[in-house]
Amino acid sequence: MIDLKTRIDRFSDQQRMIQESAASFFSDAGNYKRIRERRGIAPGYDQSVWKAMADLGWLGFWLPEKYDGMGLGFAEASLLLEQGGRALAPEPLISAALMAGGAILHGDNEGLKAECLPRLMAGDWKPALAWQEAESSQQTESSSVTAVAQSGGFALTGSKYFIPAAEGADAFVVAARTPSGTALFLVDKGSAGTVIETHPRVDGGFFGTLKLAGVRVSASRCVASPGMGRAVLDRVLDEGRLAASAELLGVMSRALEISVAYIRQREQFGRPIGSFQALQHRAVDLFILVELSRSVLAHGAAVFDASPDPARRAVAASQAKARCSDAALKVAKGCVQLHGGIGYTDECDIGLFLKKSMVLATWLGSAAHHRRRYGELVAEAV
Amino acid sequence: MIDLKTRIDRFSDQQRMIQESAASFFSDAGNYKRIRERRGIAPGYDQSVWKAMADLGWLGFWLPEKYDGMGLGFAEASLLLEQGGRALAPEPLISAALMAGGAILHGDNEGLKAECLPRLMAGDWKPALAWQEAESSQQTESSSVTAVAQSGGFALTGSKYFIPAAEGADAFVVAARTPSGTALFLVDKGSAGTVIETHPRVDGGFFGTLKLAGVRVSASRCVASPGMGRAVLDRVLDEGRLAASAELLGVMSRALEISVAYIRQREQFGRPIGSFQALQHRAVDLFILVELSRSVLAHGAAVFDASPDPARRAVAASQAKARCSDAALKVAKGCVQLHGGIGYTDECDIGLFLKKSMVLATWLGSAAHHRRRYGELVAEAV
Amino acid sequence: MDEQAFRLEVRQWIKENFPEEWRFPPHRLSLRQTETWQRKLYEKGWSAPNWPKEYGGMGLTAYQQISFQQAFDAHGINIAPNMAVTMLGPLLIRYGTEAQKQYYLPRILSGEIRWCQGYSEPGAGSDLAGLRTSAVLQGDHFIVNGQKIWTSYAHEADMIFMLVRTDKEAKKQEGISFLLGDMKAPGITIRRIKNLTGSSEFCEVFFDNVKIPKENIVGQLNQGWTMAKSLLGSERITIGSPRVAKYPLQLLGKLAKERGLMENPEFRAQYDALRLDVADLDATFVRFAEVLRRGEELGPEVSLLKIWITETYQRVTDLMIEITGEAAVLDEMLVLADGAQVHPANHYFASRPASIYGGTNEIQRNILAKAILELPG
Amino acid sequence: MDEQAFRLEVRQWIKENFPEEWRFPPHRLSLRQTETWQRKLYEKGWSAPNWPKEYGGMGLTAYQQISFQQAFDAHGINIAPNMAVTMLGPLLIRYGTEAQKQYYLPRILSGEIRWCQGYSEPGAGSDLAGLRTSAVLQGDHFIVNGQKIWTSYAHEADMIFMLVRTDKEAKKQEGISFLLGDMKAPGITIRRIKNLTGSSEFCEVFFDNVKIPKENIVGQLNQGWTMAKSLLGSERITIGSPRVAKYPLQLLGKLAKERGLMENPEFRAQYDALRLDVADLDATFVRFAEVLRRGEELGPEVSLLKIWITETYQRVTDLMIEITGEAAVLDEMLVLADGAQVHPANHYFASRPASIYGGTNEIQRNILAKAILELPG
Repeated sequence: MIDLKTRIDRFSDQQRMIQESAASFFSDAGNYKRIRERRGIAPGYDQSVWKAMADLGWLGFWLPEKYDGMGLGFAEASLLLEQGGRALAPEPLISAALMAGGAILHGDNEGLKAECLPRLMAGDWKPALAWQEAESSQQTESSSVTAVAQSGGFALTGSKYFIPAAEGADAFVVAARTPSGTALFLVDKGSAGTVIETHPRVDGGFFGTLKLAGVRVSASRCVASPGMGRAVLDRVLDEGRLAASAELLGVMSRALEISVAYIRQREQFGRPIGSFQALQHRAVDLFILVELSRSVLAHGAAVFDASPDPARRAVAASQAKARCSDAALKVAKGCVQLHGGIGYTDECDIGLFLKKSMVLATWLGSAAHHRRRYGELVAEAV
Repeated sequence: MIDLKTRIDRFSDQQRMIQESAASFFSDAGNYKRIRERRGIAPGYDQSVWKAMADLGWLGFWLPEKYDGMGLGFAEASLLLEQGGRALAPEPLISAALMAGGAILHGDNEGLKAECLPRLMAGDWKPALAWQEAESSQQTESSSVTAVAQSGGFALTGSKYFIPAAEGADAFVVAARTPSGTALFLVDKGSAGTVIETHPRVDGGFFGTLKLAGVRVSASRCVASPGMGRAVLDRVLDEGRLAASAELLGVMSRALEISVAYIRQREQFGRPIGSFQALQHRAVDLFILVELSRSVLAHGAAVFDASPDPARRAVAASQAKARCSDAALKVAKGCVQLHGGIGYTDECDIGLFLKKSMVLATWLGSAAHHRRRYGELVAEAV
Repeated sequence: MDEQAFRLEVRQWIKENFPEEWRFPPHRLSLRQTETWQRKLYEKGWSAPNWPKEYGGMGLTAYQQISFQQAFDAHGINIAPNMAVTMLGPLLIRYGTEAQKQYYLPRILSGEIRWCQGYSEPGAGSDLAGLRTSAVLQGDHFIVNGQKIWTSYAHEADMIFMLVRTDKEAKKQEGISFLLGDMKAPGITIRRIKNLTGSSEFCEVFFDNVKIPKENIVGQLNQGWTMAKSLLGSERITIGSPRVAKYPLQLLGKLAKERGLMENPEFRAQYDALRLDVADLDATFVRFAEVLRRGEELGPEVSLLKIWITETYQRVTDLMIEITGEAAVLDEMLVLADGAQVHPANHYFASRPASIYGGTNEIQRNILAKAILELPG
Repeated sequence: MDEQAFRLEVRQWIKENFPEEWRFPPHRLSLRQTETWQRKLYEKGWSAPNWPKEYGGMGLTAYQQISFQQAFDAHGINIAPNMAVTMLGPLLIRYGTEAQKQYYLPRILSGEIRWCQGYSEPGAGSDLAGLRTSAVLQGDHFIVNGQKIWTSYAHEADMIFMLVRTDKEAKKQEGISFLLGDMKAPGITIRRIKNLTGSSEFCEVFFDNVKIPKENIVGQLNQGWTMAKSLLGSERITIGSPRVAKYPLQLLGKLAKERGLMENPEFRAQYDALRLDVADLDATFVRFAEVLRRGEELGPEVSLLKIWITETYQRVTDLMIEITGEAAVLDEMLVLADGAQVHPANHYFASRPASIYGGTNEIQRNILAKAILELPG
């Protein structure tokens, strides 16, 4: 199978380098055997791989150089994330580093930035972002979780759901409602009044629920001041959506490669099944979805790199997440079908891709959600 | 192509007879050349064919024997109508006879029944049903067309749209709002205060608009008394939907036959294009839609023949119309594609099937409308 | 008894007899797991709705079988189909010796002998006629060597009905026979295959010089393919049964109701379309089942049921995943208000191979194209 | 000039110069019909956005071409594409002799010579290389005999660029040449073909001993297939241009707005999905157009644009028909509030052959399967 990316797209030297080093890193980290073995085991990823990523500076791929980060543009970062997707890497680069870390970066607490960001980059400390208050909701104005002012700080009460990498997190960036609007707070793991429940996911990872019962947070642990939280959340969520789209692209493109290779060699009726026109056309339809996803991601990265304007980024993020979520599920399902019976067995790698696609496609808003959001955001040309 | 109807279904002697005589009648009436030649010429169908149908007693296929009708069950009638669909026959068997005539039959004016039904059956007089008040609306409680009581009668005002075979109709059965609910009135063609506009349709037929400006109708021309009109309309509309489904089945099954025959003989790359798996599978998908339609129609006819219960009939009519409308459009479009470039030319018959499908699929409620209606009518088993 | 009364009786009896804790189960239950219930059905005379009365079946018409089955579905009964009832029984009735009928049919009904099916092989999936498991007649026994795959519940079965190659020289289809083997026979090894839902209904079965008595052949030597085809017909009508999609559709409805989606026009458009897809399949199923009731055989046309229902089933689980949001990717049961348990992801996974088993849907479309549309090869 | 300023200039200029009565026309307008406008474009230097500046083109980048085109679409300009600009020009620039470039390129730009394209034949549609129209060199002329079909606007054209068979003995692809012929030459007969919309853009062109001067060959004798393929590439990127679906999408939006459907969630789900299908194609188109801008050729991968946009286009017109209700089956213009006219049925019809022209979508999928996915034959 010819890679259209190498066939028609052109990359800078830096981009090629990032791509190659990521590909080789993930292949060194172990093949799908590693993924298989870690399934269902807390925290849902390899601490050693995380550390190795830190050594390469990747945990700060999104951080500006003034914080010693790599300060990659999204065009470059998405190449890195795509490789992670191809490898089905479970490490929480997006949720912990880009999103939870990003919330600290884009907040207004310089003290916390100085304290947390270097530790995060070093791989010694991991935050998780606890923002979601209801299933299928992408609402960033906190409502059910409240922060009530108390002497020198706040008391947080309520529950946050679907937190990736909650197991293994050292602290939570929690969004909560104050009378002046949403604020973000840093709540350390094990703080009095917190309970963490973890729920196993089909891909072998976990979602956490964080329950807060009057949890005391001092004012100095306020990541983003009241009223500012929503904008910070919107920013990191849209960045997360674009990043998740890049991972999805990696997942689907690798799934298709594996499947095309399979139908080239699997024989029935005395010939490779990939010689049957019906399977060829099915594979082509999946290929088209992969390439649309690649295009939309490139477009999204260009928009993000051109401007921090939240309105333009929201459109680009929804466009990318809508296509990549939809395409990844269709591609993964189609690939299972291309594999025939063996595709339904746990022994066959293709199922890992389906499960990963489901998780990423659903997380941060489904395709349907983002089509709706795009529809609301973009005035018709009519 | 093997006909699944003859392969797995079984028919009574009477059913076989009806089927065969209808097939031979429509083939005698002229092939698609006749359809082609009548396109765009008022009234949109052949008066001579209509007369010939009358001679066979078909105009009363739906009329009970006490009115000298054939009194066919829907299981039988749908076989007749299916043949009409296969022939793309434009004669208004459904709209004029079954529906407008049926409105008179199911109304409460015995005088009108005695006066009109024999003339209708004889082919000497044709009514049209004027009930629809807005595009895409299947509302049977009249609202914008009103009947105001006047000495010894009513004055009708308002407009009715999308009346099939309005050209050529001798009278209109008009639904209008009275203070006691919807009533039906018989308005003769050319009555003072009426204007008929005709609009050409893509299939070469016409839809009429009937404009009424204080049209005087005597009480003796009231087809269904105030308050009764809606139930009569609902009945004939659901009968019309089932009947239109039968026609749609005929249209799509013949379109598929023609197309399968075409791809068997058309050669490209030195072999019949019907030997390519992609086209085979496309044809199979259309075949499945045809057979689903046939099943749902048989089911609907059985429901109608078992009971006059409007609630059960409404469900069966919507189920049939939803499937047959959707299937016919998909089949006709797919058949155009199977024909390649030639399918887009006016010279090729397949386009006639697409156009007929569009008209029948849209008339009396689209697939989407009837899926919605079915959803509202049938309580979930949950 | 009129149909309405019978329907009510069935519902009532199920309600009184089916163990409450098995309703809407997280995974499909096996026949072994539900032995007490199978026994009750047997004692009631309800083991084999599709068999003629003379063989202890209920002799129901097609319509009646469907409405009978609906009562089970509606009650949240989800038990693996008894393939000995749906497939082996009708085949024995038609092709079996008197002795085979006398011995096996009552034991199928009573559940005394549980069966599994040995058709597919690693190299013979869609190309079933390419099977290579061999049976060589030596004295009074066939000696069987080879491997079967996708054998559901082999680990719970007493016997296997299977296709074997008895003539290696003949053309693919002409050297195949149909045997009944004892699963406890020496030389049989079973390996369970874990699937995407984490359960292991499927097995691989290995045969290493396994002896099967020669009287355990059904039909004539080397004539197994004809029967296999007829059996595939029955299998396709089983796989094509509307219930395949009805059960998940019902769960979809429950999930949607809890999520307040019944008034959401976007959801309703999809949901009602699916309900009609299933209802229309019902109407189609009736036409096909009528053929069987008339005592005739179904031909290649049955493939259309299989295609339609399996693809509908997949659309149902697609929508189920979509409306369940993040909870859809949890490997956990969702407990609904009425106590029913749903694992949306597992339904989603389980629907995937539906378009593969019993001949992939591509194969089914090839069959229809050639045998019904008579398109050239 | 920066892009934003240029965009504004374009919009302004179109607004001031495009005849109001031609906006959102009932049928696509032809180049001849819009001659005055073509002239204005030429004088402005805007005839050929895709050509290099040295040949009188605008030398726009891919991004710029798209945004340039958008301004036209948004204004409701619907004119048949100038295939001499999109296809012939780039081919002449690459393969033409100096004399051909000097003579034809300026005349393409100015519109002095209008062109049609002679590729397909009744027996050579998808199998284009099977073409049989022959050209035999006799002295200074080729003598052409045969028939072309689907030649758009042949009746309005001054010249034709065409593929002919110049070696009957060679393998299919190796005996084809590329000629430029005069449509007024003796021996040419044109028959217009009415299509489902009732209009007759397409023609059949019959050649009966038609003389074409031998210097009118482009490229080498019998080397036409290479160029044809490259041309097919350009054709596919033209057919794959997002505007194919954008214009009807815009009309769909107008219709929906008038029908109050913008707040209808069921409609919106479909409409927004279509908008994204087009937006994502935009993003994909940019990647492909970049290749051309780099001066490289597009290969078989361009088929994906063609498949996606034509099938999106059909989904747009499907929805257009659905929301227009009974009015959708009238053979009449609907006049919208802003004066735009729409004939939904004709858009529906016109979208059907989109998946056929320029190689059916089945052929495009075969190409991708073999050339890109490298699946076996």
